[in-house]
This record gives sequence, C-alpha cells and structure tokens, in this order.
Amino acid sequence: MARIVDLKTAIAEQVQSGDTVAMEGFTHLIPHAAAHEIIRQGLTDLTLIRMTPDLIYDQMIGMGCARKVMFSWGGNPGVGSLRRLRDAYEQHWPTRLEIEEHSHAAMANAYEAGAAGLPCAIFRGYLGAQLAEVNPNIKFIHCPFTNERLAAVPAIKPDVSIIHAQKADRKGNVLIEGIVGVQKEAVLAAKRSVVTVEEIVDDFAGLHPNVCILPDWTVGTISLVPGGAHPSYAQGYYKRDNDFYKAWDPIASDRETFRQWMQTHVLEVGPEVFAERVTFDGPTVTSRSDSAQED
Amino acid sequence: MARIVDLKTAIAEQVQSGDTVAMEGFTHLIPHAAAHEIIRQGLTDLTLIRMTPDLIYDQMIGMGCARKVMFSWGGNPGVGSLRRLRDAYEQHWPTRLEIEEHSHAAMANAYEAGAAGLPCAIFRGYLGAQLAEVNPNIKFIHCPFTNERLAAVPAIKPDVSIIHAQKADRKGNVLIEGIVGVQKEAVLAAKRSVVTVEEIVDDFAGLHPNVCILPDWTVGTISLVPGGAHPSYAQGYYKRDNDFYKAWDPIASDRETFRQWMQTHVLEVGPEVFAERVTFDGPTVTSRSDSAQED
Amino acid sequence: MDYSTNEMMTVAASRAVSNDDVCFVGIGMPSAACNLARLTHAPDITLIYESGTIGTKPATLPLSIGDGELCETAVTTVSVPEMFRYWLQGGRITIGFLGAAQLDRFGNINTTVIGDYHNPKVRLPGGGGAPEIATSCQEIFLVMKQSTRGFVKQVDFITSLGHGPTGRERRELGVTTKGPSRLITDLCIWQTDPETREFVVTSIHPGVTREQIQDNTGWTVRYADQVDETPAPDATELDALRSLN
Amino acid sequence: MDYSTNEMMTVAASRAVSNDDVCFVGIGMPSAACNLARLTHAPDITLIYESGTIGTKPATLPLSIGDGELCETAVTTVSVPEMFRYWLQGGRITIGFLGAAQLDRFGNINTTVIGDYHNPKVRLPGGGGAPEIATSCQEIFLVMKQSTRGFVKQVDFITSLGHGPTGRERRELGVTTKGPSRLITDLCIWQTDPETREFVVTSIHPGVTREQIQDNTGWTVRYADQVDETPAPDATELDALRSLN
Repeated sequence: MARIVDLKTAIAEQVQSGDTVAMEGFTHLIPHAAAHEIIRQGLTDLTLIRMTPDLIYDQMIGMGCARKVMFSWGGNPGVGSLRRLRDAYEQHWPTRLEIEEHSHAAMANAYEAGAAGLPCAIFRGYLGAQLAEVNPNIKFIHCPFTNERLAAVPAIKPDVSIIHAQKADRKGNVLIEGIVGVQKEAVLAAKRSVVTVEEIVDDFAGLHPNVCILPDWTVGTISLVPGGAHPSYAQGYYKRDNDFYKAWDPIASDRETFRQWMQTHVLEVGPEVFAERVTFDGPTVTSRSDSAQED
Repeated sequence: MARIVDLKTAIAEQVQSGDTVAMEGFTHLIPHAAAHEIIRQGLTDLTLIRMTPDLIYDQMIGMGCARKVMFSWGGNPGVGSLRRLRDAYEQHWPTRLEIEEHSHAAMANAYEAGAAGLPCAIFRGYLGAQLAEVNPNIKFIHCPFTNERLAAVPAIKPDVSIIHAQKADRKGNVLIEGIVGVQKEAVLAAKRSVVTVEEIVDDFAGLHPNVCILPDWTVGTISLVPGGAHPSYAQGYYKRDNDFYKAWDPIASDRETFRQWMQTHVLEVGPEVFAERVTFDGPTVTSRSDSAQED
Repeated sequence: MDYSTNEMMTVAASRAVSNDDVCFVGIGMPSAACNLARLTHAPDITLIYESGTIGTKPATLPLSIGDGELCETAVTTVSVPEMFRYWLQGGRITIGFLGAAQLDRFGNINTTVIGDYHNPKVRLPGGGGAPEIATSCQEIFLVMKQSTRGFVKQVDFITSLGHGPTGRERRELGVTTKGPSRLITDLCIWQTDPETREFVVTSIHPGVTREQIQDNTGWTVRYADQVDETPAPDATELDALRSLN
Repeated sequence: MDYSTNEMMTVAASRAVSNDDVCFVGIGMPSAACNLARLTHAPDITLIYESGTIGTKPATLPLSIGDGELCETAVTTVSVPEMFRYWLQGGRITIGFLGAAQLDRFGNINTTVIGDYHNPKVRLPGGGGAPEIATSCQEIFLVMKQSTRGFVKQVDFITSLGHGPTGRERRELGVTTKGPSRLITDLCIWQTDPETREFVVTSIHPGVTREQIQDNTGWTVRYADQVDETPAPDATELDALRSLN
C-alpha cells in the first residue's frame, strides 16, 4: 500500500547500496530529484537499469553511485555523448563501470516480461546484430509451431523502480499521462517502488476510464516534488529544458567542473530546489487539444 | 486506409465464405449488427474466433455460418449455455461444428502475439490443465535462462477482424473506450478489418492523449450503425440489455423458435433496426465520473 | 432474520476475504460474496474482474463480467491481454474465487465436459479464465452448492488444477502458489489439509447435519478435529447482500 | 536561393518518402526530412517516434525523441513496449530512417564502438531502437554525411544489420524485409544494387564532383549506368525546412 512520505525518507527506506535500480521515463518524466537524493545519501554499488541513461545516470555514475549500468542508448539526446558514463567505462573514473547493453526493443520487452511475471521475453530481434555475440543475456529460442528463431532476454526485475508522475491522489493511486514510456512496467516489475509527483490531489474523479493509473496497492512510497523531473518535463506542468541538456555537455566534459556543479546544485541543496528550476504552465492539463492550444 | 461505407458493402467486400473471422468485444461493444449482416449475406464455412462466443456466435452458428469455433468460454454470461453452439457441436445441427478450445489467458496472449507480429505467445499457463492434452495447439517451451516450462500457443492472425467502437472521425481514426477488451489486438492481428461505430465525428480534438485509438491506416472499413452492439452495450451511448440475454435462452432452446426469431429479427430487416433497439443515454460521455453520475 | 442457504453460502464466503485482499472475481456467487465483503467488513478490498476493471465498486451486482458499472466505478480499466499478463500472471492477486460443475476432494475443477472430451454427455461452457486463475492467484477459494453430481470422487476433466488427482501433482509440477485452500458451500465450510491436500469440513452452517453433508458429497467426508458452527448471517450482512441485488 | 549541403541532404531525404508512408523517425536529420515531407509533398504521411507518439505533427523540430509537442500533436500515444511490439515488430512501418557512425557499402550500421567492443577506442551511444528498426521496417533509408571516417570498408561492429558483411547474410538469415534501399548524403544519393546489395550512386547533388564523392568514401565508389543530377532544393522546400527550426 502506497505511503506518502518526503523524498529523503522514501530513498532511505526503499533503496540500499548494492540494489538493482530502474529509474525510468522516456525523455518525459525522468525522476531527476530522486536521483539527486540518492547521490546525497551516498548510495553506491548500484546496478542501474534504464533504456536511455541520459543526464540522470551520467550524474549518478559521475558521483560514484553505480557499479554497473544496463542500457540500450547511452547518449545525451540531440546533443552527443554522456561524458561521465564514458569516463567511468573507459577510464574507470570515479570507479570502474560494468555495462550490459541491449537494444530498445529488448529492454522494452524485458520490462514487459517483468511486469507480466515471466522469466523471459521473446521477440523478433537482434537479427544479424553483433550485440548478441557479446552479451550472454541474449539467447535464441525456436517457435514450437513455425520453428522461427526468436530472440530471448531475461525479464527485468529490479529491486526498486523509481519514477516521476504527474499526480497521486490521497489514497496513493498514481496517474501518468502523455508519453508514458515503460514506467508502469518498471514499477510492476520491481519488488519496491518510489514515485515522485508534481501534485497530490484529493481524488481522481473525472479522469478517462482508460488512463494509465498505478493503483495504490502496487506502489511503495509517494513523495511530492514539484519540478522533480527537471531538466526533463512533466506534460501539463512544465516543458523540457532543452537549453539545460545542451549546457550539460561542457559541465560534464571536465571532472572538476562536474564535481563543482554537483556540489553546488545537488549536494548542498534539497529536493525543494526543483520547483524553482521550472516554469509551470498554468492550470493542469489532461486533454490533448488543450495542451496543444497552450503552446 | 479506412474507408467509410455502409455495412452491407463492408461485409460484402471484406468477408468471404471460408474466412477465419474474429469478432471481439469483451461483454462490451460486441458487433451484433455486423454478425446479422454476415448471416443475411449467407456466408458459410467460417472459422469463428472469439474468447466468449456469446449470443453473437450462437446466432451465427445456429444459422449455419460456421465450420469451426475457437473459444475460451462458451456460455451466455450469467444465464447458462449457448444452446445453438451446443446443438451444432453435439447434434451437428444445422451443420457439424469443430471446436478449438483454450483458456482466456491463452487467447488473450495469442491475440497480443498476433498484434505484435510474433508467430506464438508464451505464458505461464495450462499448468496441470487437461486442455493441453486434447488441443495440439498448446505446446510447452523452456525459458532459456531459468529452464521454467512455459505454455506456448500460436498467434491468432484472422483473415478479418470485426469490432464495434464508439466513434470514428471523418479521416477514419477509431476510438474505443471503457472496457476495451482485445479489440485493438484483434484488428492489428488481422489482414482486414470491419469496424461499426455509434457515431462519426468531424475530428477527435480534446481527447486524452493515451486513449485507445486505431489510426485510420490500420483499419479497413468503417460503417455507421447506431445501436450496433445491442444486446451488448456501448459505454456512453446505451446500456447492456440484460433482459435480452435472459430472454435469449428460451428462444435458442428450440430449433424452430430460433429460426423464426432469426427470420423476423435478422433476415427480414437491416442494420437500421439496431438504433430502435436501444435507449440512448443522452450526451456522449468520455469521463469516468460523468458516466458514473448518469447512472 | 430468515435467510436462504444461498445467502448463508454468500455470507460465509464474504467473511473469508479481508480488507487487504486483491480478489479476482468471477460472476455470480464470487461477485456477490466479494461485494458483500466490500460493503461490510472490508471497505478497501480491491476487486478485479477479468474484463479489465481494477478496483471496481458496483452498487448493484453485475449480470456479466463486463457490465458498464464495473468500468464506471473502477480505479482504472485495462485491456484484456494486460489483465491476464500484468495483473493475473504478474502474481498481484491474493485470492481467486472459482466455482465448478464438478469438483473433487483435492480441489480439481471441471467446467469443460461431463463424459469424454471428444464425445461429451454434456458440453459445459469451458475454462474461461479459470485454468490460469487457479495457478496464478496466491490462494483459491471455491464456492459451490453441494450435490453428489457436483462433488465427485474424480472429475471427468481437469479444467483447472487444484492439488492434482492424488493431491500431490500441484507440488510436483512446481506450482508455487497455494491453490485451493477453502471451499464454501450451502452446507458447510471446508479447508485444505496441509498434508494430504484433501478438503476437510471445519465449520457447519446452522441447522445442517453431518448426514446431509455426506448425502451431498461423492466421497467420504472428513471432518477437522474441531468443527465449529458457522455463525448465521447477521442483519447487517443480509441487508447489504439484499441491497446488491 | 542559397542552401547548405545539410539542407540539400535533408531535402533529398524528404523527397524519398510519400504520402502513404508510415515512417519510424529518429531524431536529427530523419526527423527534419520526414517533417519537411509532411509540410510539402506528403501532408498525410504518418510519423512515428519511438517514444510512443503515433501520427505526430510537430510545428518545430523536437530536440529529443520525446518532446512534449510530439505527444500533443499525435493521433495517439502508446507505451514504449507497445510501440516496439505492436507497431514496429508488428510490421506496420513502411520506412525506417537511420543514421550511423560507421557505415559500409552493404548498409551495415555501427553506432556502438570504434575499435574492439570490450576495449573500445571510442564508446558510442549504442543501438537504441536501430537493431530492430533495421529488420522490422519494410524498407530502410539511411541519411548521413559522407567522410572516410564514417564510410568504411568494414564496420568495427554491426550494431544494426544491413545486407550483411558480404551482402548475402540478410537473405541467408531469412530476414523478409527489404533492408537498406537508399542512402542519402550531403554529396549524393545511393541506391542498393538488387543483385550484389552494394550501394551505387544514382544521383549527384548540384556542384558535387565524382572525385569529392570518392574522397569521402572508404571503398571504391560504384555508379549506376545512368546518374542524374539531384534537383536543387526549391524555395518552397527551403522555406518549409527553415520554418521547422
């Protein structure tokens, strides 16, 4: 049953050094505030799972939280490399980083299998692709009806999944809308979960019956962190800070500049700073045309 | 690309005797008007696929349309047996009926695999269940990582899938809401599709971004048939005619009574009668609380 | 207050679930029992119907598994493939409620055929969701009226696995969920012997005799060392149940 | 009207898609080309981004694959697992647009590493959606600036299959989709030889010489029997392209 607690408590309770942690959000709703809290609490030896490691894992890796990262695309979207990830993998700074690399299709299917309680996912994938030669977690099976060769990967079953969502209600039901990514699957696949939200409302009356809701009994803790996805975005609340994504590249390119930035903007502050980093759109938006008109 | 045509044309163009046909709708949005049109057009030798054959296949089977039925629960929900289905299977009236029987989980997974372009679905199923002994389309594979034994069934890939939906827009995009069942999967898994709708609107502006929409280029034909799901229901338009479900049992229990009913209510009429069979709820409903309040 | 044997059965079943349960609810008796629990001692119980409706709170009992009210009062409604994959197979359901046409003392369920599968005496509706409900839910409660026709030594067809034909097969197959643990009938309550996996009677409904129970059971009835009398339905329970219909 | 080589490349790519196409669009050049097509000759083209947005119509080019505008202007937005299962693997995409860090003449793509996989000289972002885009879409168009660093004899790592190291492996693996059929660069347009599966130049952009093309290609360039001059971008195309940025 979901409990509403502050973010510091949530991370302290739900995440331990050595855990396998999935922090998801496909461009949208990336749980940056939660990542910063993990960094502040000094957690280490994490196995980090995420389709697109993005700035969030670049920061965690650069601060020495991770032992291993499992990913399918490790870049800064539209900008370039993840310099801290590369430095850790190539130069072992600040610590050695192991990688397990997949394709998006493989990871999406593996999360889906995790949510579905299966031990593995099968899909038509990795045909002629060399990742299958270097990653022992890519195998092949044959369809028992057609004999077609299909790729198989183990289900993703994190110790804890961490996501950012638009809203929770007081009971602990969580609403995600817009680009929903693999967050629902990540939470359902995990043993525990931490959710940060833009807003906690009394109830969800008036929503469309088929929206993406995680019922309260599938969620661990919920923490109110307005702006908590910045520099990612929360549809209906604030836009993606594309300038920050571009600005990150020079910050991350140098170890010392990076450390100083993290000191000032992460270590010496708390989750409350996120609200100041974004410009809220105004009234909450739940319909497509409304939000299109607001732009 | 979806074309908007009348139902008679749609069935004539898209369905042929001998086809494998899936008509879906899980209690909600069952495409009864389209079934009646198939009966009127005298199609035969169909392989009918449906999780819950329900009255719709009882009628088609009783009128001699079907050679085979694939199903997972063959009853009149809350009432009892499907008497025409049983008569065809047990007594070969009006023709011999073959069956292929699965569980709901197997069929839901098989539709999902069909939509996903896979040759088969795997799931944790049929453990100790004797259907696996009598249905050769149930096999088992082993997970290549854990060695767990998992059930496998062939993907469902109908020649044509037929569904009823709430709305289409003029371009041919189709909206389904409420209990969405396996309709999206059925259409995406099929070579061709027929969709009947309650309403055709100019456009879909204002909808929630994550509602279940079949884009126009995934749909074959669309026909406007208000009331076309009766005695099933269309959420936001009219309620389930529970009395009719109960009344069907005595009608179907006798071959002659059944034939007379079909003569009067199907053969001698057209799809336009469906609008008269339902009581419309009033203004269209798209939010959960709105429709709850209307009850 | 007067009550029918059906009402006694429904009330007894409703008492077996608790506020924290997540129940996969079939139509008919299970639906009545679970909703009665929700209206009495378990207001926060989560009810899931296989039509995709999660956390539903109908004011009246639905006739079908997918009546509009189930969706209108749900926390959310998902597709049927998602229901069977993420929610049932995902291991999120604490209690699955099932009925049967034939049942044996090890909780094996037949809802497929009476007689031979290929040449049945009676063709029944089939398994529906039950084969995977029986193995994916953490625990299974059975609800069924007793009769020698239904309570048989050996079911003609195992549609849904209980503990297996000898009570050992479920364990041997490596099924990790608990399986049938309770059977609630119009006459009494049975629980599963943890060793033999047979049903033993643990509580008899008011006014019912051991003779009646044996007369309506196709195997030799075993009783627990201590057999209670089931408390009769109270006024609150009966009012709530009747308001649902 | 003046234009850059980048603009020539984008315009040439945009002309390669048509109104009936369903394009799986990567960020950067493919996104610019597909949206330009939508604003000029293919108003009804369907653009799909791997973030889950289907039939999207952004007014400005998104920086990421999942900018808010992609969702706000889409026909519908689905989950990422659904995108890869029902839409990509389902075989519904007519054209997948891909780029590369290294590319060989058989259209094999490397976006993983320069050097050895376990001890790379340069670690690149990786495959993302490309390994399955390359085999699930009906046809693949490649868009990439030419250089001897990128256009290599043999890629260091096959992230995403083209026609295979010798041009035969795709067929031998039984992959039924067409694979790379067109390569649009800042210098020219290449098409795949149906026999050998090598890229051959079929059209040269205005002002570009064969020498320039060879100087920026790591293998011996082959030309089609008839080589056209690519029409320069017209004012409508350039205006539309510039309005997107």
